Amino acid sequence: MAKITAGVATSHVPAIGAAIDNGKTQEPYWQPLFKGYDYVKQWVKQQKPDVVILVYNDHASAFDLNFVPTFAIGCGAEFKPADEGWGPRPVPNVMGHPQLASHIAQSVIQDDFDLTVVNTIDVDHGLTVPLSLVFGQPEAWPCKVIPVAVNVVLYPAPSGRRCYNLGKAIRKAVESFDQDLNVQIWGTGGMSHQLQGPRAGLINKEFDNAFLDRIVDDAEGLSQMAHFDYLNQAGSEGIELVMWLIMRGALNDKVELKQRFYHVPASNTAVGHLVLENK
Amino acid sequence: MAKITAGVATSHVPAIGAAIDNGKTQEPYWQPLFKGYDYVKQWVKQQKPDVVILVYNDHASAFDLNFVPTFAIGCGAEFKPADEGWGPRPVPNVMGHPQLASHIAQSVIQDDFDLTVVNTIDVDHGLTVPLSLVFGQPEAWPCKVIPVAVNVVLYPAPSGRRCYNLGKAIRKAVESFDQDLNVQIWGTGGMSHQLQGPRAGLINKEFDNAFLDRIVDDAEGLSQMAHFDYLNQAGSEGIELVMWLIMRGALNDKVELKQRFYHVPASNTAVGHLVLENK
Amino acid sequence: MPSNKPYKNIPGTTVFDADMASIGFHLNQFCMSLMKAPNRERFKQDQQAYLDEWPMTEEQKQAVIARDYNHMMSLGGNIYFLAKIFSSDGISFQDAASTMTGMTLPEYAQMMLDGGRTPQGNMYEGDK
Amino acid sequence: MPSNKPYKNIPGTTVFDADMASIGFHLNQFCMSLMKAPNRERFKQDQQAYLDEWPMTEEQKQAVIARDYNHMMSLGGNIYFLAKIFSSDGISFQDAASTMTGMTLPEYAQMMLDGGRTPQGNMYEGDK
Ligand SMILES: [Fe+3]
Ligand SMILES: [Fe+3]
Repeated sequence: MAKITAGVATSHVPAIGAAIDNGKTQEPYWQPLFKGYDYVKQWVKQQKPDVVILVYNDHASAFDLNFVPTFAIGCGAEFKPADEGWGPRPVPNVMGHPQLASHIAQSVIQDDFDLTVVNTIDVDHGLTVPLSLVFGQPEAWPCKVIPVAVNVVLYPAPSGRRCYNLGKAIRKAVESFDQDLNVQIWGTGGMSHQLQGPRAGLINKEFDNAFLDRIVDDAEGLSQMAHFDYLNQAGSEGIELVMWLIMRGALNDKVELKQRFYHVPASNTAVGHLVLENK
Repeated sequence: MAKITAGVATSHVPAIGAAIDNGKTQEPYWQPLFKGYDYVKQWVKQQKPDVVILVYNDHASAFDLNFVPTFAIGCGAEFKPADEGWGPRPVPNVMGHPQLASHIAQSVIQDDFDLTVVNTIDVDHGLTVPLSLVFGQPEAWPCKVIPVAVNVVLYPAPSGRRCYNLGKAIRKAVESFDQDLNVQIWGTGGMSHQLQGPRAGLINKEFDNAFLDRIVDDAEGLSQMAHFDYLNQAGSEGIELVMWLIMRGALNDKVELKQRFYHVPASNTAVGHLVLENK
Repeated sequence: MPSNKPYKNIPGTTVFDADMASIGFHLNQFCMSLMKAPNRERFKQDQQAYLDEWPMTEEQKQAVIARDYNHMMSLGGNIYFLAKIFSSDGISFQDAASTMTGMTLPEYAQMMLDGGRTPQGNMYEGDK
Repeated sequence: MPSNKPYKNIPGTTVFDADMASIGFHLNQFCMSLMKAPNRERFKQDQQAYLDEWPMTEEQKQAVIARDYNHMMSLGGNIYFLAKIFSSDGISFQDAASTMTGMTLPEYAQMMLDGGRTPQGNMYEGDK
C-alpha cells in the first residue's frame, strides 16, 4: 500500500526561483540561504519518493477572482510552469499522478472535505520553487507531483484546524491506495512576511521560531491559532503558514526532526524549512 | 437581521423549461404537471422573498472537467442563462446578492465548509427552470438569487449528511447578516431518474414518496442514506436528491408542509415538489 | 483507485467516476465546445475534421459520428457532456435516452407515460 | 458583511476580503490579463487605451498609471494581482513593496538585510 514517509516544509519565495534560474545562488546575499537546503538535497536522493503531494498556494496564476477554490487538487497528468509576467520559469514540466490524486480526491470528499477537483492548471512559483530548492535543476523532476492548492488570497483562508484535519484525511487516503508508493507531503509558503502597504517588510522571528517549535511537538495546539493572529503577528501574507499544517496533519503524531533552518531575508520574506520523518 | 422563512423543493427538468418557453404548458402531457405548481405561484406572491438561495447542479454548462467544485457559491451581481446547445433560455438574467452571498461564503468557510467562491457563471436549466416554475414568465425575476452549485456530475457527490450540515451552516450565516431580508432556500433536482444506459427511464415511486415523507419529518435520518442507495434505487441521476437536504438543513427542525406534489413523467424524470414554511 | 466499486453492480448503469473521467476527458471537452454556436456550425459541416482537432481516440470519434451513446459512455463520456451533441442535433434528452435502451422512441415514450421503467428486477439486490 | 472586522485594526495592512474583492474586481481582472505576453505588449504601447478596455473606475486607472500601489490596494487591488503590473515593468516584489512604505529602495533593502521590519509597535495590541 502507499505510505507517507516524510514531510518537508519550505518557503516558496519567487526571488529564490529567480536566483536559481539566473545562477546567483552563490552570491553573498543568497549563499547562506541555499546552504540551509544542502541537507534536504542529499536527503531526498536517499529517500527516493515516488510521489510528492505538494501543498502550496496559487498566486493569481491559475485562479482568478472568477473561481476561488478553498482547496483544489490537481488530478492531471502534466502541469506547466505558469507565466507570472516574466515568462514561465525555465524548469521542467511537472508530471502528476492521476490515479493517486483521484483516489485522494474521492476519499477526502467522502470524508467531508469539499475539494475542487482540477485537471490541469499552470503551476506557479508556489509549487516550482520548492521543487527547485529540494531537487536542484534536473532535466526532469525525479518523481511525480500532486498539486494541492489552498486559497490564501481571498479572506478567509481555511483555518489552521481545517488544514490540519485535511492532512489527516489525506494520510488516510494515501494509506488506502493499493500500490506500494513512497509518498512525501510538502507544506510550503511563509514564513512571516508582508508584501503590501505601509507595514511591508514585516518579519517576526519570535513568531516564526515558536511556529517551528510547535509544529513539530504541539501541532494540535498550533492548529487552533486564529486567522487574526497570523495576520497581525506574521504579516498579511503570513497566513500562508496554515498550509504547513496540512503537511503536518498527514504525518504521525510523533516525527523525527531531521532538519530545521531559518533565514532572513529572501526578498520580503523570512525563510523557514523543516524536514520531518515519520518514526 | 436576515431570516430564512421557507424552503421549496422542485425538480428542474430541462423539458419543463422548453414547455414553458414554447407555450406548451396546457397541452395534455404537461397540464397536470403545471397544475401542481399553481399553489406555489400564488404562495410566493404573498411571501415576497427578497432573496432566494437556489441550490442546484450545473450540468456541464459553467463547469467542465477542468474544474469540478464540490460546492460553489455565486457572489456576482448578475448571471446569464447558459447556452446549453439550443441557445440560451429566453428568460431574464438572474440578479445576485453579492453582499449576502459573500457573507454566507465567509461564514461557512470559517465553519469548515470548503466552498469555491465564484463570481459570475452562466446559469443553466438547473437554476432557471425552478425560477420559471415558481415565478412564471416575468419581465424580470422579482427577487435576488444566490446560486449554490453542487457537484453531482463527477462521482462522488458530497454526501447527504454533508449537504444537510451545509444547510445548517448556511442558515447560521443568513441569521448573522444584519439587514432585514426575507430569505428562502430552494433545493432542486431529482426526483428518481436515469438518463443513460440500458436502464434509462428508471422511475422509483416508492423511493420518491418515502423521500418526500422523510425529508419533512426525518431529515436527519434521511441524510444518512449512502450514495449507493440513491444510485441503485433512484437512478444514476437520482443522486441529485442530496441537494434537497441542503435546503432542508437550513430550515427549522419542525416545518409546516404547505404543498406536496408528485408527477410522472416529465421527460425521463419523476417530478417532486414541496413547499415548507418555518414554524 | 478504490479497491472496490460497489456501484459497478448496478445494472444497466455507468457511474462517472475519476477513472471514467480520465478515459473520457477529451471526448467530454469536445462536447463542451459544442456549447458555442460557431463550433456547432463547424461540427455540422465536417464532423470528422472537427473531431480530429481533439486528442480523442479513433474509437471515441467513431462512436460520436455513429451517435452511439452507450458506446460513448463506455469510453468515458458523461451524459451531461454528451447532451451537447444531441442538443446540437436538435433532439431531446428523452429521444437520446431511448436510443440507449434498445427501445424505439414511441416505445420509450409510452413506457414513461405509463410510469417509467420499473425498479423491480432493475436494482442490485445483493450485498454491497 | 460580518458586523465586525477585527483585522481592520492591524496597522498598515489591508486584508483582501469579499468587500475589497468586490470593489477591485475589474482592476484585478485587468491585472490578470497581463499574464499573457501580447497583452503586456499592448499595455506598454498605450496604457490608457488598454485600461479603457476594462470597466474600472477612472480613479483605479489613474492609480495604475501612477503605479501607486497603496492607492490601488485601497481601491480593491490584491497584491498578487497587482504583481502582474510590476512584473510587466520588470521590477521585483521587493522593489514594489518598498514603494508602499515611504522608504527608498536602498533603505528598504537595508531594513530587510537587517532582519526586516520589527513587529514592535507594528501589531494591534488591544482586544479583538
Ligand atoms: Fe505563497
Ligand atoms: Fe440536474
